[in-house]
Amino acid sequence: MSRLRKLVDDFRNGIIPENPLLRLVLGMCPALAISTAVMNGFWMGVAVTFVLTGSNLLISLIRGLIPSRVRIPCFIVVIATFVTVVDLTMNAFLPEMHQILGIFVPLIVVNCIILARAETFASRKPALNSVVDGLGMGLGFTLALVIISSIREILGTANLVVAGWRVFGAGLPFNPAQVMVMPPGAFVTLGLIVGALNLATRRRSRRAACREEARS
Amino acid sequence: MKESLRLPLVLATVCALSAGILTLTHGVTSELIAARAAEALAAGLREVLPEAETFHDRSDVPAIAAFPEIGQVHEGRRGDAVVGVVFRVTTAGYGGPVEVLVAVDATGSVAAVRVVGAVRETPGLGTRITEREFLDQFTGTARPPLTFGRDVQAITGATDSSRAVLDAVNVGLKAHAALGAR
Amino acid sequence: MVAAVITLFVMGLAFGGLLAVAARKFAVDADPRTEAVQAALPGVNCGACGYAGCSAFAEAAARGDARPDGCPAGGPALALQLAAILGKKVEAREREVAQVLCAGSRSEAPDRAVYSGIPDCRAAVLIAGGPKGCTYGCLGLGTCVRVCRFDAMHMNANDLPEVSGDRCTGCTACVKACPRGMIVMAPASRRVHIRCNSRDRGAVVRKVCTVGCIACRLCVKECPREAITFADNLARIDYARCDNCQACVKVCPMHTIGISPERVQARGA
Amino acid sequence: MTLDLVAIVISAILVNNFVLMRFLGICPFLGVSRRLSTAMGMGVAVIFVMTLASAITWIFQHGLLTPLGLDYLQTVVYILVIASLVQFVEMVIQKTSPALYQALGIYLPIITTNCAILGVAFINVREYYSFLESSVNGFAGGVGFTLAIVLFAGVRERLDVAETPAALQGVPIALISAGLMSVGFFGFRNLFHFLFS
Repeated sequence: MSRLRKLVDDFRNGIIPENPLLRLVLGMCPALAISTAVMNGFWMGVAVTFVLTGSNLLISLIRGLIPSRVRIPCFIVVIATFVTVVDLTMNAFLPEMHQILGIFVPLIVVNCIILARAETFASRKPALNSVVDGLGMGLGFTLALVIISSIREILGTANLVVAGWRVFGAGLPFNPAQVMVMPPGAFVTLGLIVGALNLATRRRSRRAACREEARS
Repeated sequence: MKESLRLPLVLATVCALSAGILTLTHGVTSELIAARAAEALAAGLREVLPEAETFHDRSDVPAIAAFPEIGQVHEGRRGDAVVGVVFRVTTAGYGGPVEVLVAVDATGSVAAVRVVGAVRETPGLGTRITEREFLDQFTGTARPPLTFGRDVQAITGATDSSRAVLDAVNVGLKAHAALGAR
Repeated sequence: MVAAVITLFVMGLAFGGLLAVAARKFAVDADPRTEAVQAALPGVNCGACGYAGCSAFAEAAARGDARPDGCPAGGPALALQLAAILGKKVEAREREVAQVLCAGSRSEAPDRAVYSGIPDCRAAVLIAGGPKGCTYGCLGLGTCVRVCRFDAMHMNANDLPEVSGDRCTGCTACVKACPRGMIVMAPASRRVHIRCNSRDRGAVVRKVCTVGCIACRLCVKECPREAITFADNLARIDYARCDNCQACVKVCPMHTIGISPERVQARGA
Repeated sequence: MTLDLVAIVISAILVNNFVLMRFLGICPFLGVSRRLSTAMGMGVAVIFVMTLASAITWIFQHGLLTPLGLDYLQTVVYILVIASLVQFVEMVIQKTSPALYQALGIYLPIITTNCAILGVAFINVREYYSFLESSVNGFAGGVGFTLAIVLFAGVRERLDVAETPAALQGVPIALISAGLMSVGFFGFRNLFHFLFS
């Protein structure tokens, strides 16, 4: 029973407590660059999740065979292979999205989250836990990306395009702030979201501390 | 000696495995990519030059060499009469390259213009160059060089993107004139 | 197909060989503890810890400059692991807690100027040594409170920082932040502290503060275990020797020597 | 010919700055910019590695990948080249001159996972740059990165002293100030029209 509990914990871990983007603040390069539209954020999240889960699985399977001195280059090649697979399949099935995401699809290979998880987690844990952790981390990353890109898209274009369907029809009444879809908007949005999350956890921990104070 | 032999071997095998997997994937996906691209092109050509029944690739015509922006040239025919020529032109937009299909009919005036492929202009402003409202202004224009104000209205707040399409149409018209003179 | 496999195989061989040869020819001996920490680290060199990569962070952690949970990429699991590696060394000594060695608030040691600038001690100190009469005393602008990440420090009623012993984790952030160097680390169980940081002569101290150490050395003579050392007009307690007997507290004419509250239990590290 | 190079240099440093405009190399940009000295060390090391990486990846691309038609192996080959190159250079510097290693060498491992290095290699390929243009682009990209990180380090040292709301301290306020800096760099936007048209 505890093994299942452990798996669930590993999975849940990546989504809120250790959300890679908003908590550990890793892997920001793609997050800032392509989060101008919610579909971009979604597909980038899916690509990262696939690479993360795949590489975690393979790395935890072959972790015994790799001598430590050449560990980093081997892991990097494994991750690069999965990234190229995603790059090719996306080019075949989603050519437009592939062109929009541009060089940020191959750049997933240097994404700090993937190598970090491969190193701290996959190379030390059994395969199943690694896969579950990869999924959790990937989902957390996708969630964060979707949140950021929808905020930027709504504020920047007064509309939200989900799979071709314009959610707000002719567009929201306000005049869109074009800066939100430009680089400065990306920095500020991510900064404010991380700040809001800090505020929430700080308030929760302070409330927990007061409760504990009241009890002792 | 054993240690410094094992390291390269391990790395080499991992690389070789990776090469194997990727070649397989590439094999599968490259056919798909080619098929999809051909399909998209055919659809684009039909949309831009509906009257033409068949299209013949004329991209290797020497006169085209003078226009580096032109990637492909397709001559549209109904029966054996030339109905018009479609140029696939790539120009520099605000957010990156913009690919435009410029169809010029037999009389030398623009039949239709479409923006193809992904557009990385500023969402909400630049992306409006794909809308018919902007593109249909070009239909019927003839004598290059076309300019904003006289022949066509640019999209407010997206001058770079609008200019990319304007340049593409001008290139198409000049190329057609050069081809016609042949 | 074959071309791809061969090229990458050869490249892997070349680079693997290059690294192997380089590893042997350029071997450099590093201190084992740094090596232990580095092995535990993700080795991703993402820079999120503020250091230039994992090896820099490992050296800093081994030296004790960086904190065990300083690596966000590894998350709490790694922090515990690092604390275990480093902790084993730190735990040997008793847990240390920060102590503020100044009792001169605005009422005891009045300001000689009005300061209206960046509300931060480090900034205030830059302007003619700060607004306070005593140039060694606490400026009361709360930098240490702000720097403390464990909410263990608060400004008390008369504007002096107070440390809550059970929350303080001994991370020394406040010690580094205080421009006056007035906060020291003392074992948690010690309760007697000379609350003064002034090197001025007694006459000068009397002019600027009513509870400052006037270098009369009565406490040094009084202490049964010679736990109090005296240097450049200031008495300092050697916490290793002091056994909280409070003999010095009774004899100090200026009541500079204070007793911190009893309620300090040792908190599980 | 030289006009193209000047255009590349200005574009890489000012108009399309790698960090503030193209979002390449954000992790070290935020991570290592707490103090001016570390930021400067990081910047110089990035310039050195970006120039070297641009040159060598160009050679691998035009000497190996394109002739054999293995363009799909770009990602794997580039990252393998960069990772091994950096690890090798780090070992050489660590052994030959510990002083230089203390100043610059410690930044080298962090550079392998820096998006800017791999990013510049891909940009060089997609823009069909020649060998000289690629190296210049790499060098200018490094200088742009250094300019951004050094300016940002100055800003962050001020931030430590300034009074920021508790929840925003650390990364959030750094991100927001980076956003404002990026607005500043927008001023160079039509530098090209001014200079070249």
